Amino acid sequence: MAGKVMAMAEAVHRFVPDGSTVALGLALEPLIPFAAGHEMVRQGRRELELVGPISDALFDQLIGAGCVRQVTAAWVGNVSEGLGHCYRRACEERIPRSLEVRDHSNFSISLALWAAAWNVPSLPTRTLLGSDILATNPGLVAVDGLAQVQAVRPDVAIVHVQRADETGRAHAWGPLGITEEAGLAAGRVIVTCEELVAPDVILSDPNRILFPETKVVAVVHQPGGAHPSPVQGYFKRDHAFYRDYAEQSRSVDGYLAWLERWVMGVPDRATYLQHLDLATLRVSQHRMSEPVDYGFE
Amino acid sequence: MAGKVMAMAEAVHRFVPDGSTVALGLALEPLIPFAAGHEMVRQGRRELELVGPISDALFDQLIGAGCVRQVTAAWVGNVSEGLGHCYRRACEERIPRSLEVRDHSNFSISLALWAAAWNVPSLPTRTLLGSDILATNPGLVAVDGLAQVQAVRPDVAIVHVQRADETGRAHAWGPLGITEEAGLAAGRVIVTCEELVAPDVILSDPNRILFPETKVVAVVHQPGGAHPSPVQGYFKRDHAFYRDYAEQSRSVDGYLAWLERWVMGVPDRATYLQHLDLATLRVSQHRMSEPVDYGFE
Amino acid sequence: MASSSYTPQELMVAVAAREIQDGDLVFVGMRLPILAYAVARNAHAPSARGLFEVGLMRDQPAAGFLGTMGDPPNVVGALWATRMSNVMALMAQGSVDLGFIGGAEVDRFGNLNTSYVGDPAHPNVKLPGSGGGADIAILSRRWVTLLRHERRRLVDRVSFITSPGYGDGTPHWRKRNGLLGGGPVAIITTLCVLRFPELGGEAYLASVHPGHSVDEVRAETGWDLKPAGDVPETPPPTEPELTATRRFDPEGFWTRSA
Amino acid sequence: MASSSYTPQELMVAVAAREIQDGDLVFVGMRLPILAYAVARNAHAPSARGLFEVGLMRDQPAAGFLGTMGDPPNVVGALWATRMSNVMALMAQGSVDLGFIGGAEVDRFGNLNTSYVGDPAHPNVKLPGSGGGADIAILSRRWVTLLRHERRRLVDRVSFITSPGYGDGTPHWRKRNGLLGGGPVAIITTLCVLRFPELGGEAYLASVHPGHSVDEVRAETGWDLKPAGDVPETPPPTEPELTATRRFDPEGFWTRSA
Repeated sequence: MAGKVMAMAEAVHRFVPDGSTVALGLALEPLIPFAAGHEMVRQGRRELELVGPISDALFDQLIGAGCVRQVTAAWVGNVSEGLGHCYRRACEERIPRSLEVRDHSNFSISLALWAAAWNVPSLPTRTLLGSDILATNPGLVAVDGLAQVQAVRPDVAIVHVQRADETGRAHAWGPLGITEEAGLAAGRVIVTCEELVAPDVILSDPNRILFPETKVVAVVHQPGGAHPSPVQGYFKRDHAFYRDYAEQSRSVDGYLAWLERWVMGVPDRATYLQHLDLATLRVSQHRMSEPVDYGFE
Repeated sequence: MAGKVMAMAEAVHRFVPDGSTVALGLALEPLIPFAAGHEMVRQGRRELELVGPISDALFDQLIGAGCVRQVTAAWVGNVSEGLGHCYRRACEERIPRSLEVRDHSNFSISLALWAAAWNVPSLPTRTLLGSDILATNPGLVAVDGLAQVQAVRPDVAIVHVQRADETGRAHAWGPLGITEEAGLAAGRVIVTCEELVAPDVILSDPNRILFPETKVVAVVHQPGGAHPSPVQGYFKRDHAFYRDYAEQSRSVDGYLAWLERWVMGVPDRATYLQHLDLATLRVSQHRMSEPVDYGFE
Repeated sequence: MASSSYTPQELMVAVAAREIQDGDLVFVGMRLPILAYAVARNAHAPSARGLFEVGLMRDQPAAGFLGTMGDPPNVVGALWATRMSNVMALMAQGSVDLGFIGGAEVDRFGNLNTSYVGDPAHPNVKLPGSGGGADIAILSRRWVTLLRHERRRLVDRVSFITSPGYGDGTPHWRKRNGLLGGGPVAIITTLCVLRFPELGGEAYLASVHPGHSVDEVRAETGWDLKPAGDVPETPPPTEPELTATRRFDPEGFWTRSA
Repeated sequence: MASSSYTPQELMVAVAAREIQDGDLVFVGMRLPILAYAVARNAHAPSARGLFEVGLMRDQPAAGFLGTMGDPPNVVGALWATRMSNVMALMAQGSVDLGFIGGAEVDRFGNLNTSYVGDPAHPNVKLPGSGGGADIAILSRRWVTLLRHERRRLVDRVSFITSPGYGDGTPHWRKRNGLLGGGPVAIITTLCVLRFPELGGEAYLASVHPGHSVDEVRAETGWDLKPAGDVPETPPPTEPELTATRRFDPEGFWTRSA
């Protein structure tokens, strides 16, 4: 088996070509793979189709950088601050380019991914009835008193997790949102992780493994790769960083200055982290789970 | 909140009335709630509708005891031994009574429960196409090149788990089969457990909690309650016991003698366990999972 | 017990908390409703549970400040950490008693728009979208929205229904269109509380917050808002309500910003 | 390297193991195929992975005897312990290269009956049912069945298709009926190996096990079984194959019973 462990630049270069449909931010507010997103910006990725439930600032950043052709999501903005200014500019003024939006609700984007995971054209649901989302998204149809949600099949899902091994078997904990169905629906999965651990650690608890390793094509050891989003047991959410981004991104110039400082002007995530006060962001009080016994003899 | 912790006899008496649709054996071969099933027999439960994926001998025992009107399942027998003799007699000779069978595949019974969990009339799938299961089960319909699997909504799901707390928050590990969708689909859940533990133990790992506690109506502390099926970390599978049951149940008289010895002739599971060589069945070599850190500050 | 000094957001939190009944399963959402759940749980609704679409169930407020529902303090002590689709399953089964939805624009029939102002193909304003809003509006048994009271936000009819209330206001619109839940029961604004008739339909003015008048409210509302007889004053937050609010938002992140 | 002393089941395990190609994702199922996976993994298919509908993926055989796929030794070292529906998702996506299905009755077109002998409403024999058999037959890329060779088990046409092979044997029957996977490639019996033409259709006699003859096989088969030219002898199990089989079934639970 060819090695899956690689640098972020290589993972994005090899597995996120222009035009890819990319699922990101699948656990909602936590575990957002910002480092992977920033690498896409640095590599000048174009014509991406982004898929996610809500996006807490990362979609906004990618849209502002001109990487994105289409968004399929339930919500795009900045969760603690409100509007996504780049998203607004793209939709309202086509700055830096026009954007196609496929609106979903949180439930329906989950079902769209379950449809792809189970390889059926669509799944029915009672949500969306009476909503204009159903009337305007061509991937949603009302039939016989139910909404039919067409499958959404990402080319690649990118997930940030607490720990993984070299084959891509990943442990994540805390709320998982639509992570599991996105990974199963995607053609391939890129795992970025706080800790790259020995297989024994992961295999000691197979119930916590997110995806089959056969889906995972790249494993990137990227501590802090989810900042400013939180990572249970590792990092708090950096509320001030989100606020700062919201304020600066109100104008195009402000956004570009922000992008230069935090993305284009840094070669990688390790350098980015040097600009932060990591000590205040790190979780220092541990709360360990009670182990379980997998014994068999 | 009224207390949920109770004896098996009370749980079955209160929450499994005659005519109930009962989901059992949801993790397939492990964690089968035999103790709960035997209590149903002792209480003379009648007109039950059983729901499960495969059933490793428990459905056969309940059918032989005359408790069952209908079976909705993918497979009924004795996994390591083959045929279910009581099941055969009921279907072929109406002994002790006639039985209605709704055939499924493993995938389709899972989908039938997901349909109920999501409260939709049916879910589509690519399985069952070309199978006579699709032609003979009225809960399955071919539409537009897909099979539509109608929702199956158990009144009660009974699960055996390794540990639970007094509110019914349960940790189970090892393969889970269709446990999760059955619990969500069911009107209520009875949890039987090897260990009744403090809430702190369960809440130390909320990702491992199977169901919302709001579904759980009874918690029965029943060590050994899954014998002869295996319980990861606690009990091996008792292959010889399955073989013995298969042999004895070939005849009605043999089955009734078996039932008298292991079910009708014992008042409860504790007494049943006294007749076993528990020392050889118990898991003695522990293999603990690596803890994870839920810290936040 | 009423306090003389509180912000409009603190009053909204208290009013929202009072919508939570003891024993309710509450789809909490974000921002002020997170505080409302904490206040209710510490006061009149000790057995209310909170459900969060990120994939969490709780029976008590988190031990730390929450900037979002997915923040790590919300996971510690959770009764269930799971997938979103499982949380949505409970709501699709009709198990969620009350939901909260943040609104950008609401109309006289309780329909919310959080998607587009103007033509969706060429919007004047692109709002963030539904999130779980449409799901809550359609599937929860009853729901409440909170928003800043401005004439441009309380409109006669929204141009885009993200989260349906009572649709076009005709009788049984929700039932005719197959919507599972009962619909909105209150709109809590910075000036007042609007409510709906038992069977749904058009919102009426139910109470006005201290320091504001019926005339002011009507002037700031984009339709001919009907008062329900003599409009009472909204009871201000009690000291326990304020204490709880400030315990869970110690920096005033949600309740003391502009 | 062939051993002179082995049981029919040990030969079937060896033949089944040879169906597994290196790198395959194998839907393993129960009984002899569990041993076949172990043998293949230890011989020519070191990177074959096993998938179990109970909710497991593995890349090596379990360290202890398995009476069922859900036995605790199968969980230790598993690469994924999950829900059945997730395992089925992989198969529905076409990711399963090879599946094994245990058969009670098979017909000339490879259709399996594990449900009813006689009228389903009043069966002469009620068999256990599909389990995952129908799912494997329909969704895996190719599949193999194993059964005891008896005239009543290898029939012209099964009366009930639990797990479809090539249906009525007409060209493209599977495609016309929307079946995702490619269909059966071999029937391994206690007497011989049957195979199918490249595009499916009617099974032919591909090899006869040592000690048996074409005539015997044809006499024990319920249709006019065609041999493929000169029928070779099935290569007997090699010593490594037998050693591996006996390591994973030390008591002969699966391979030395009647």
